[in-house]
Amino acid sequence: MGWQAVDWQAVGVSIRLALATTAILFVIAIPLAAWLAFSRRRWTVIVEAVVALPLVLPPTVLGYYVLVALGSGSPFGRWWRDTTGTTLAFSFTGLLIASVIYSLPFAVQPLLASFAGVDGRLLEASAVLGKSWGQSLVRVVLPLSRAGLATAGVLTFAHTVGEFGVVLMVGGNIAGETRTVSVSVYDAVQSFDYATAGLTSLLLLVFSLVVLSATYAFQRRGSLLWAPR
Amino acid sequence: MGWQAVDWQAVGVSIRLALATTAILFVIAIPLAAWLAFSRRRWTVIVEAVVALPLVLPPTVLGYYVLVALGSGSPFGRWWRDTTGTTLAFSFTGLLIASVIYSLPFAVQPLLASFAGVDGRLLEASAVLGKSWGQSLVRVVLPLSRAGLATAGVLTFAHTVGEFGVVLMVGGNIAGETRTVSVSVYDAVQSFDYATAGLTSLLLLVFSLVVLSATYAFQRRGSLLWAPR
Amino acid sequence: MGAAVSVGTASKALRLDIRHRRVRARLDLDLEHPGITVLFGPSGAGKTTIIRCLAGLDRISSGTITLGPTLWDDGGRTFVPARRRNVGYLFQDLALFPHLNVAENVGYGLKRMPRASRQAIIDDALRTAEVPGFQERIVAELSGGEAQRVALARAIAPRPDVLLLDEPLAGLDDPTRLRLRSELRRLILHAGIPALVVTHDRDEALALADQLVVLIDGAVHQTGPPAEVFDRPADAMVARVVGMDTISPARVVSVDRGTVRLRVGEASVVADLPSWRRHPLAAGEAVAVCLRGGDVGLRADPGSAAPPDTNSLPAVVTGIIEEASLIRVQVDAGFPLVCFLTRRELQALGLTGGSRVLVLVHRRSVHLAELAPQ
Amino acid sequence: MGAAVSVGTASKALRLDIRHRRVRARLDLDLEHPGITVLFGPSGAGKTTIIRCLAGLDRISSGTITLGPTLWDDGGRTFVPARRRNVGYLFQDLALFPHLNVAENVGYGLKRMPRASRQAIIDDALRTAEVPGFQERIVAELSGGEAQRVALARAIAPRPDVLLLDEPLAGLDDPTRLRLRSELRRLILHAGIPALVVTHDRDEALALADQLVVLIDGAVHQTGPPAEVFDRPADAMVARVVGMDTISPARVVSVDRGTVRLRVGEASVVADLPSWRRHPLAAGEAVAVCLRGGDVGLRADPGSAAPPDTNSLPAVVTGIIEEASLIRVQVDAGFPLVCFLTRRELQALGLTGGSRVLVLVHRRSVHLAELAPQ
Amino acid sequence: ASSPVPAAPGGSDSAGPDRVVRVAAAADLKFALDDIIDLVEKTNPGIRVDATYGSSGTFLTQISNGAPFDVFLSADVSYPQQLVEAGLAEKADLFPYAVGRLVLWVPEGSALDPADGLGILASPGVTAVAIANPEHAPYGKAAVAALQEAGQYDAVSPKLVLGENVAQAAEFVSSGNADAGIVALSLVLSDPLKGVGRWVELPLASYPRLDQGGVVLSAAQDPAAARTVRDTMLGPAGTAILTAYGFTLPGN
Ligand SMILES: Nc1ncnc2c1ncn2[C@@H]1O[C@H](COP(=O)(O)OP(=O)(O)OP(=O)(O)O)[C@@H](O)[C@H]1O
Ligand SMILES: Nc1ncnc2c1ncn2[C@@H]1O[C@H](COP(=O)(O)OP(=O)(O)OP(=O)(O)O)[C@@H](O)[C@H]1O
Ligand SMILES: [Mg+2]
Ligand SMILES: [Mg+2]
Repeated sequence: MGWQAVDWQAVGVSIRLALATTAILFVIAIPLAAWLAFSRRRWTVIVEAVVALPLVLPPTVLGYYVLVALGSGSPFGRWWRDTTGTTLAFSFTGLLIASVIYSLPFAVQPLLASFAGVDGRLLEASAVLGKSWGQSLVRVVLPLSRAGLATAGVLTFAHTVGEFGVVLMVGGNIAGETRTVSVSVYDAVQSFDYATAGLTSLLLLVFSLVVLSATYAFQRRGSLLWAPR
Repeated sequence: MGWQAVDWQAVGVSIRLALATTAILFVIAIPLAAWLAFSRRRWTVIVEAVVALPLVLPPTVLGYYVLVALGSGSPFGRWWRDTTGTTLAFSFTGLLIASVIYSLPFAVQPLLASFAGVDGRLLEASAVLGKSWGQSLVRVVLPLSRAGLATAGVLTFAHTVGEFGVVLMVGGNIAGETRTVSVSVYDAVQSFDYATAGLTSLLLLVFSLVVLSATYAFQRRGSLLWAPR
Repeated sequence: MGAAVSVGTASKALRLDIRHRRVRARLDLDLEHPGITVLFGPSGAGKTTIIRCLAGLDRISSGTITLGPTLWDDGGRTFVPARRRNVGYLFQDLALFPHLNVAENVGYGLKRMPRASRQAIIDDALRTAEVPGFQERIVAELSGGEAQRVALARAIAPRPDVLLLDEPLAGLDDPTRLRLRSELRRLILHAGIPALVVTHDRDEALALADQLVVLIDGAVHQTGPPAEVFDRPADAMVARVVGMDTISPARVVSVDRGTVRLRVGEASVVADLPSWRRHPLAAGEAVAVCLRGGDVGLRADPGSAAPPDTNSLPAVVTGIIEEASLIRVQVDAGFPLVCFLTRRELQALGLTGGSRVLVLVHRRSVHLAELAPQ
Repeated sequence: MGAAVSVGTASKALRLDIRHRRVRARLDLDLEHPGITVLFGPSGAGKTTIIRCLAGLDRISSGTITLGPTLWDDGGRTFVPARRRNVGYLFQDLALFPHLNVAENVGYGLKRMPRASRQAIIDDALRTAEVPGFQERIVAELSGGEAQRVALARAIAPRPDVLLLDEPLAGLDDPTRLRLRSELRRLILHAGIPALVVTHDRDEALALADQLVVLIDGAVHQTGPPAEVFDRPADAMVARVVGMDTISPARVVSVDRGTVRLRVGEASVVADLPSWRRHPLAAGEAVAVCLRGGDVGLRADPGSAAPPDTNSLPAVVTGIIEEASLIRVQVDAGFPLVCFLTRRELQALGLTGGSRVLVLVHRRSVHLAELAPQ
Repeated sequence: ASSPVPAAPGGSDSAGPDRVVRVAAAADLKFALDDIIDLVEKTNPGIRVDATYGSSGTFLTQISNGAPFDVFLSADVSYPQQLVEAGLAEKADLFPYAVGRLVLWVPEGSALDPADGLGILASPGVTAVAIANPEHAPYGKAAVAALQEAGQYDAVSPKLVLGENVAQAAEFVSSGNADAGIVALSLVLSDPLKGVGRWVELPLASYPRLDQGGVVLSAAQDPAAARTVRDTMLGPAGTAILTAYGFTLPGN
């Protein structure tokens, strides 16, 4: 067994999926986390807890519910089918929806912790200088939350790469479309092909090591500039 | 099907496992994250990346490697069996080891982001006042990182409750010992017993909602005291 | 001004009448006529609290803040947020953005504009604040004083409707402060931006203010032109904060043809009858006698005759304290009394602790204030 | 003292000879004899940099810091960490712990001890810093000045071997500062803790210092008792920071029997020959003439005769600035010159801008300093 | 080697039996085995059977690494054989117990008629066909073989969606996401799925025999009790239950 046994197509799907999930989650999670961090309304606590819920459901179970929600049995699934003529389940789009739901807490939680740590006086300074909420978020909170952004990105990306319970359930393991590298490693293990499983895992490890090191190095370099002396 | 169909024994195992994992991970992750946050050595970047690795491996694959490492085939597994007379794999202890490895990044990452946000001058003040590294950690860094501690605790706890890939592989789904509630929900789904799966999931959701809300409420109340005005 | 559009009247007065925390104050700022109002008071008086409310950083508990006809805050439902008030604010603890360099900090509040004019405004503001050439510097690497000046530049750059400066010159060294003090006044007047400056430094208050508001323990004790407030503090507490060097309780003995005779401690002192008091003085009334150290003269020869209209009190020197620009001499003249001498004078008098001297105070230099705030 | 145990010698001197950032300075502190050394210099001089190195918060680039025989830092491998140096440090930006209340902040540096004595020490420190009764207050709710005093209390409470105070009284209002200044000196001396106090305030430097170190642009320009430094600044830059009110370049015309004749601008001035100069003066040499405003007298009558040994220079008044405790009069006497008057004197002279006056300066009040640092 | 078993949990009734048999069983046995266990426990008071259902491949891995099971009922007879070769079980303890059967299954409301055979899968209205993953699931391999036998594989393979196991393939159909599935007869006969769809069995000859075999492991704590379970399953009452749930007996 050698490198040709590695399912490169699945590697490609995984990377596409992880990148897309991370990108979408940044768009969703940043405003959500900012609202949770800075709003004083009491029921933010409830929302925070709801956001954390995908964590406690076993992936297969979550996957099952997503599958049912996307399926022709659900109003949403029927509507989608009638409008687009395609099914969401067993498609890359469906997988993406599931991944976004599943990884939401991994993006929101670190951002929340990080945003909450930004010195409130800097937000006051920004407000007095005429900046709206959103402008302050972009120009003050985000740059000062680089550690949190890096953590959120890394957790989301890595978690999406490693996820296979939901993917298996919603994706249907279709080569080139919904077979991710984690599913292919799982399949290899299931068929006792430990050599390929090991090799692919190694590949995942090295790849992640490079991505993570780069992310952290970037984040660290930046932070040194205003690090406590 | 009703409440009697819920596998209460598995619920108990899950809660014990999640509590033990969270407790152990706090002990491991706090010093580790502190070292990563405050050390200036270059290779902390590598360590950071290594810590994040359990994320990118599919749980079943990770579970497989842990199983092989703990199992009767490995030197460590044999040594353990010869010394203690028990096997690590397929026992609660083995499950705990696997959970700790698997959830390590969920504890370390939020702590790291949170610690890095603590004002360095406060650490200087603590040092000048004669406190050692560890004392500063306990008396300054931790109290100022409540948001990060809560996030780490919540992510670890919830993730351990929801995890099932590693648990299934390392634990072997033995009732009362290694069958967790997530595995039992998985079993219910696999046997098309959607009523029980739904009921148990609901239970998980409600329980988590309560725990999470309480955690966040606690954290929020505390933080208001020194919140930016 | 965003939501705060004036309707019907051209007069632009910023009026504040609030209760918040320890503060219960009323204050008017005329934004039509640029000028500097100094909010002067001791530490903990509530100065920062007041300008935070003005800037929209704190919501008041009750009362109103209005700009012309526009209600900014009524402690209830109405609240114009900070970003719509177009005020320039200098934070007491600066609050510079640590992730931006100096130029980016100063340019932060500027609206969209071409790069070149933006650059020009930033350079201008930095030059005005006497930190030219600091554009590319990192905030963490500024010294305390440099950071202060950068924060000042940041507040000024967007040309706000009103400047709120919280201790703008604290933390600067003397020559820089001296230079910036007149520079700041010139700059504010030149820019035509009305300013409310918080300070606890007397020289600063005097040098900067067109109008002085004395705040003590959350309450406004006196308002007026700085010279008037410093010369004629309304009560003993104001006298203390404006630096009357001697403040002693006294009792009116008699009122007579434009003068007042008082008993101060063991001594008898005559003062001009103050024409500007709210109510006439009556014998037996308790007042505070206030003297400025620079208005008190000393004679080494206790027997010599006093000039006309001048109190002459025999006294003993109890302390001589050398300060940078003058000498502070403490004497006991029946009550404790402080006198300032130049070195020149001290040398001529040849005083030491225990020397017997004659204290000379002109009647018009004896200021009478209320013992307690009215 | 932890790792820093003295061996062999009883002398406990803290010696610093470093290069770090802009600073290249050498400084000795005798920790055997408690007393206050003031590190005095303008903003950005490097004062904070020096005491950070002393406290172990920054590592020096090269040089050495030693306590007696123990090396604290050599810019290389040796480095005694901050927590083992047993210094008390007041941060310029305070760095109070936001999650602890005032009492917990002040008690933070205390070693294990019974609750009651701990409480007593905290109460004591707070009383000393003039914030008694603040024990339960939350740090975020302190005013600027209150926070400063709490930080001071925190530095003092553990009774360190040496106190390093970065601008301990900046940000306080005048009366409080005045009170705390003498209180601080008394307290430091009473506690027997040697202290290095950083300040840019002249009065503070004078009032606090036993020994004054003038730091400008990273270099030590002069060291000595404060009165000496203030009276006899070594060079023009020191003269400026110690507040010589007039500093003018001059050229020596002749040296003669204990006096020096100088050409200053358009005027001719005679000075006592300074005995303490490092090298004799020669004709043609360039020096700086320094005068203190309080040593300069004015006569309204330009024709009157001058007292003996006194320069008398005809001049024109160019400006009159009223400050809180005195009047600053600027004149042109062939070179620009500043004179301080009390109100009393100003009134007697009846000066206005453009008045012709006679400036009187005793020969011994004309201080000669180097033009550039040696 | 005898591997000590972790202490057995107390169970719900503390005065209960102390002879526990742990059975690792293929997921498709779930419904049949539950009935057989009732039978075992009723006829042999003192014996309790703990069944764990899952993927046979996973069980093989786990047992190879010391999992404390007494009996392994695999979906594929080759797995127990591997355990014998690895010395974890005696050849004599190996037993076939059933042959799995494959059905073509469509949801209840579907316009397709399974009676028309695998050819219906090629029709354009069908977009997703669920089978178990042929890489490692025996039912998946069989389904592919059946498709090839019917000459439909090339037409259908782009529409295939793969379940982790045959139960997940059935889920794809029952949740309405797949239009049809090739799944185990035992599943479509089970209580929860009985009315969910219409099915027709595929000819046994059209795919390789799904021989399901089991083994009593050498490490079994109570080999006698373990063999009791095996014997009950292979006895007349046991085989009747298996047949009712759609398994063909190995002899046939
Ligand atoms: N957030 C707060 N909550 C409650 N009390 C506060 C808060 N902030 C300040 N205070 C108290 O209100 C009083 C006024 O505080 P403020 O900061 O306005 O004083 P200040 O006049 O600015 O003093 P300084 O010159 O020392 O800065 C002080 O006694 C202070 O302790
Ligand atoms: N971390 C740093 N890196 C590089 N330069 C710095 C750093 N911190 C300060 N400086 C520079 O070193 C010089 C001395 O700074 P320092 O803070 O010691 O001044 P200071 O004498 O304490 O002034 P101030 O009275 O304004 O606080 C300044 O020019 C400052 O810009
Ligand atoms: Mg204030
Ligand atoms: Mg400094």
